[in-house]
Amino acid sequence: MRTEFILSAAAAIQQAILASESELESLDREIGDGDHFINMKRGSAAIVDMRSELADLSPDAALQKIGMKLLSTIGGASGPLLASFFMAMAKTAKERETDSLAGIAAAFAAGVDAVKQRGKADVGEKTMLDVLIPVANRFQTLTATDASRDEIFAALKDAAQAGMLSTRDLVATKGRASFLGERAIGHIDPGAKSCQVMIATVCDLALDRH
Amino acid sequence: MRTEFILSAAAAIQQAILASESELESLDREIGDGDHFINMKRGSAAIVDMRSELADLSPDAALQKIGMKLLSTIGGASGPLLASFFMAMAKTAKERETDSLAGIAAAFAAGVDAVKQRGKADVGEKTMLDVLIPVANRFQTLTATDASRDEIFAALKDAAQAGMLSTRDLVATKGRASFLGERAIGHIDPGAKSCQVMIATVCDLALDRH
Amino acid sequence: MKKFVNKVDDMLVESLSGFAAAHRDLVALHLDPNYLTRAQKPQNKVALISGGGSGHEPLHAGFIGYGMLDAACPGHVFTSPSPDQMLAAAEAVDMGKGVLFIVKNYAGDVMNFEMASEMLAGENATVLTSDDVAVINSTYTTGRRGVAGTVIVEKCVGSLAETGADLATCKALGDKVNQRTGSMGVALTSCTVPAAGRATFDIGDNELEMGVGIHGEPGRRREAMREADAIVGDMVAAILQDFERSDHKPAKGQEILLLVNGFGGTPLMELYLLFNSAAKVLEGHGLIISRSLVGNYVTSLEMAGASITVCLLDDEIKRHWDSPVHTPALRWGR
Amino acid sequence: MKKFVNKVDDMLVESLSGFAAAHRDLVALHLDPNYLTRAQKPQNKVALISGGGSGHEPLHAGFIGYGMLDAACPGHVFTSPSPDQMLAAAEAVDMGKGVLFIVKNYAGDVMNFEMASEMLAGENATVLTSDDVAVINSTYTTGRRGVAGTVIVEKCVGSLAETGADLATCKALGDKVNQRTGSMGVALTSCTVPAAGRATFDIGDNELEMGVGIHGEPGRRREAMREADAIVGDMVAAILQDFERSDHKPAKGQEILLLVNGFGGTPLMELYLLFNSAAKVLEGHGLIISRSLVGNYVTSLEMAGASITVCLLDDEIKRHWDSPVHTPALRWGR
Ligand SMILES: Nc1ncnc2c1ncn2[C@@H]1O[C@H](COP(=O)(O)OP(=O)(O)O)[C@@H](O)[C@H]1O
Ligand SMILES: Nc1ncnc2c1ncn2[C@@H]1O[C@H](COP(=O)(O)OP(=O)(O)O)[C@@H](O)[C@H]1O
Ligand SMILES: [Mg+2]
Ligand SMILES: [Mg+2]
Ligand SMILES: [Mg+2]
Ligand SMILES: [Mg+2]
Repeated sequence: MRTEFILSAAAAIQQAILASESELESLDREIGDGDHFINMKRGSAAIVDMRSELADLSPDAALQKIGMKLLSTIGGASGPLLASFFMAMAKTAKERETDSLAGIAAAFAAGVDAVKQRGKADVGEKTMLDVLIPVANRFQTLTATDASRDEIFAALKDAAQAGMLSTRDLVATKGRASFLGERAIGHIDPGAKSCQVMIATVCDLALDRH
Repeated sequence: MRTEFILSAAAAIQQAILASESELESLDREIGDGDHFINMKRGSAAIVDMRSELADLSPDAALQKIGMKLLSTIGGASGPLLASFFMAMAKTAKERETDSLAGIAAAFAAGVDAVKQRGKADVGEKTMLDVLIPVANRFQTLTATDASRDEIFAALKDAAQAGMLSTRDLVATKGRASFLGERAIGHIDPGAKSCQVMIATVCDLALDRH
Repeated sequence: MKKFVNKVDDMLVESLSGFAAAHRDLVALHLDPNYLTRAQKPQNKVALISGGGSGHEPLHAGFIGYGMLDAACPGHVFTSPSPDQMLAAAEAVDMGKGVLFIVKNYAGDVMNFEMASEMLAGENATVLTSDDVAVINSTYTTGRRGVAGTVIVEKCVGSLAETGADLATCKALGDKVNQRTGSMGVALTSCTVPAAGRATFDIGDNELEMGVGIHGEPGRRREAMREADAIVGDMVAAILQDFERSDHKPAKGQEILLLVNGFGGTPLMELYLLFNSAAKVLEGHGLIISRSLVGNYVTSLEMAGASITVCLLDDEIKRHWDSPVHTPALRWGR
Repeated sequence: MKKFVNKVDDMLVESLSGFAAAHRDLVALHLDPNYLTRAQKPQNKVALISGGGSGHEPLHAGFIGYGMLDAACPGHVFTSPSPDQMLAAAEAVDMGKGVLFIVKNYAGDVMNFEMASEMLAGENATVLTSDDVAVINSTYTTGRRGVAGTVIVEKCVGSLAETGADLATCKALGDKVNQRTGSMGVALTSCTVPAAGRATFDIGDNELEMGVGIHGEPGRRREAMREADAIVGDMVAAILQDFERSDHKPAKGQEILLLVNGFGGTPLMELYLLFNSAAKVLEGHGLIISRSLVGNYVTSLEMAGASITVCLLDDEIKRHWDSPVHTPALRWGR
């Protein structure tokens, strides 16, 4: 993983979030408080704005800085969760190599673990973790096989998509949608959707760069 | 004038006010505060409700009681004005005969004078006085001629109608519509309208009773 | 219309009953005729009575108590109360030093209080408040409307009355505060009178009513919605222009009380934003904001909108503004 | 969307600036990271810090001052503030006796305050408020939301902290008040988050949302509009049922604090009507309303609606509720 890729990913994510405005907004309006798009927009803009500060950093330092920045700009539930993700990923990236996809997968998994801890949540609770956990698992599994780069990223996109869709039929037990009980059924979780969008965007970028 | 007629008039006025709901309401919404219909409805209902108390009174005593009742039930601008009208009319009715139309016309004129004094207003200020003053004048003039009863009441209806319509093109200098300046032009004054409705109702009743 | 109401006809009395129950340490409710007094009757002071149509809460009943009113007469929503209420209230609170009526300048209020004043045996006087600069003053019309500045008048005269000042002195202070106070309001939405059941006026999604009255009366003009600073700029300009035409043009360094008053449906967040904007403009004119009040004090039911009020302070007004007050809606110093 | 705003992105800071200017005797604003503190730093007491998304004004900044909070951290509208704000606030107000965070129980607020707490060098603890009975409690979910009862927690703990009590004692009182407090809200209209520019939820002209959250989150159910007594009956029943399931079932004669809280767009007249209605139901259950508060304290921007909060008093809570408080939005006794 190179810092340059991180910066390109940040720019692409910002565009992808902006392109998902109406979907993210209406999902959080339906089962949350309607601010998830605004939060994600503010966060991704803040990262793109610090592009020049990040450019000269090592990938792990850049990830750490991104985490800190998200922590102080997003707020809400997604702020500390995404911040925890990046800071944990940074920590692993610093400790071990992330030149191989396996190394990146391990860092990603560490990030997801941090989200689980911070959110005291797991798969099946109708949160972003319903996307993050299956993707992390698939990423680690596939990088341990001889699957091609293309196969891996395509599979991650599929996993993200499936995870996102899986939240539709769940009752939420964490986050704001948990207050809704049965009424949350039939609605996709906004955080799951934004994570799926971000993961798909990064996968596409990685496939392009091939 | 007999108390029985006063009671019939009160009942007929209540019906006529109720039938004018949408017009009175929208006029006061346009150039006032929208409560004129409600005020008139409350006032006329209160009089009809005290019908049994009034039945045994002399006409002047009944008019006085009606005035007092309106004073404490209508409120707003129309309350003290209509109350002053009835109380002054009662006073004149007590002092002189009201068996002749000329006597009634004099009592009516005294009532209108009281409204002028209470409202510190005159004709041309876009108020109920633009109906009351011409009607009072016409009433006194005609009862001094040999015009027939039918002619007189028909003429009073016309005068009320003309007076009411005359308010449309006026700028208000009294009452709530005065705050509007030029913007009041094009709208009929709600108090003028309700007075016209009441006068027309009483005239119709008088013509019927003929 | 969606409102918390049982029967519309019972609304006023149920609301007054709730008010009296929630503040039973401060106020007492009397029904039929309806008026409210302090829970404990003070002694040997001029009795201050205000009143007006309901729907402007906390005005007036919310200002009953030490340092402000002795009684308030609530009319139906947006409809002046009637003289029997004022007479009963006056009888209940007169302490032998006379009664001062504080009345917002509307034809209905003026005439009803006037009749009460005429019928009242005891000594009495009236202060008419007329701070709304939206209506250009003119001698042959009804004159300006009384709006949010009424709170400042009630507070200052209330303070003075508490010192035992006589009726004429109290009236004089009320008139002075009124003359030194100007207000301007703007509405973004209409209110709905419960008994009417529909909005008092129609207003587009991108319109505002500049100079609106507190009953939803139309104002100076209907305008396109603009940013807050532009709206505030026009409101403050109207107030300052009005002062310019008066006997007390404010000099640079003049201390003022700035009141940003919500009409009921505007979030506090926006009221403070308006305060921020107004303060900047006024300070730009060399005025010094030495006292401030922000909140919903003279409302128009649930109307979205706000008014800006500027009172030109002097030592006397400042002293009476600062003195202790203990009412349901305004309290400090005790 | 019609709001008093210049640029939506500047709205929060402009509003905070206006708030700080209007109350400069009481509060000081610090920007970037954003937090507010008392104008004068007290000494030798536990520092109370609250915070949360903006749009609930006067909560929390309106409760900074003697007898209540030491600092507040405002997030974007309806969005939890971030840990850097809490850290800066804690650094500014810690007097060496530790910091108590008072946090409404929402995933976002909890996680952000939790991270601040972990990062903070000094001694600190957290009281989570969770008085909203609309959400049936359950151990494996996020639990109940913190709503209007938060004001009572902040007031009582604020009073205790002022006496010099230590951190653990302050936390214990906060937890106790929270446990003895239940709230239920109902919305008649939605609010509009300025940055979103459209209503958070759609609701019909004849519908209400029973159990709504203070961010416009859906509640227990969408219902047909009914008369106030019927709505209040259900709200109070929900609160009492919740107490029945708890460790402190109220006995007949139990004294309570009854808070009727407006969400921002409901006229005071209706809030008092709700108070009247709720008081009757509660007294019918043998409870004694010995303290009351009616007004807009924990709002949802301009949402029309209200919540009812019942706090089961004991001598300790009563004493701390009654003690002097001097903040922009709550003031008595000094
Ligand atoms: N405890 C949790 N664990 C994991 N994810 C969570 C948790 N709570 C909330 N989320 C995620 O956060 C998303 C909401 O984010 P956002 O709208 O930005 O914050 P908020 O809910 O504070 O308004 C939810 O859709 C969900 O995916
Ligand atoms: N000074 C006045 N003299 C005569 N009539 C007046 C005066 N002021 C108001 N009116 C009449 O009262 C009517 C309004 O009555 P109403 O709506 O019941 O009271 P309010 O204006 O207090 O709401 C006006 O349409 C006008 O005809
Ligand atoms: Mg959200
Ligand atoms: Mg009217
Ligand atoms: Mg009226
Ligand atoms: Mg949020």
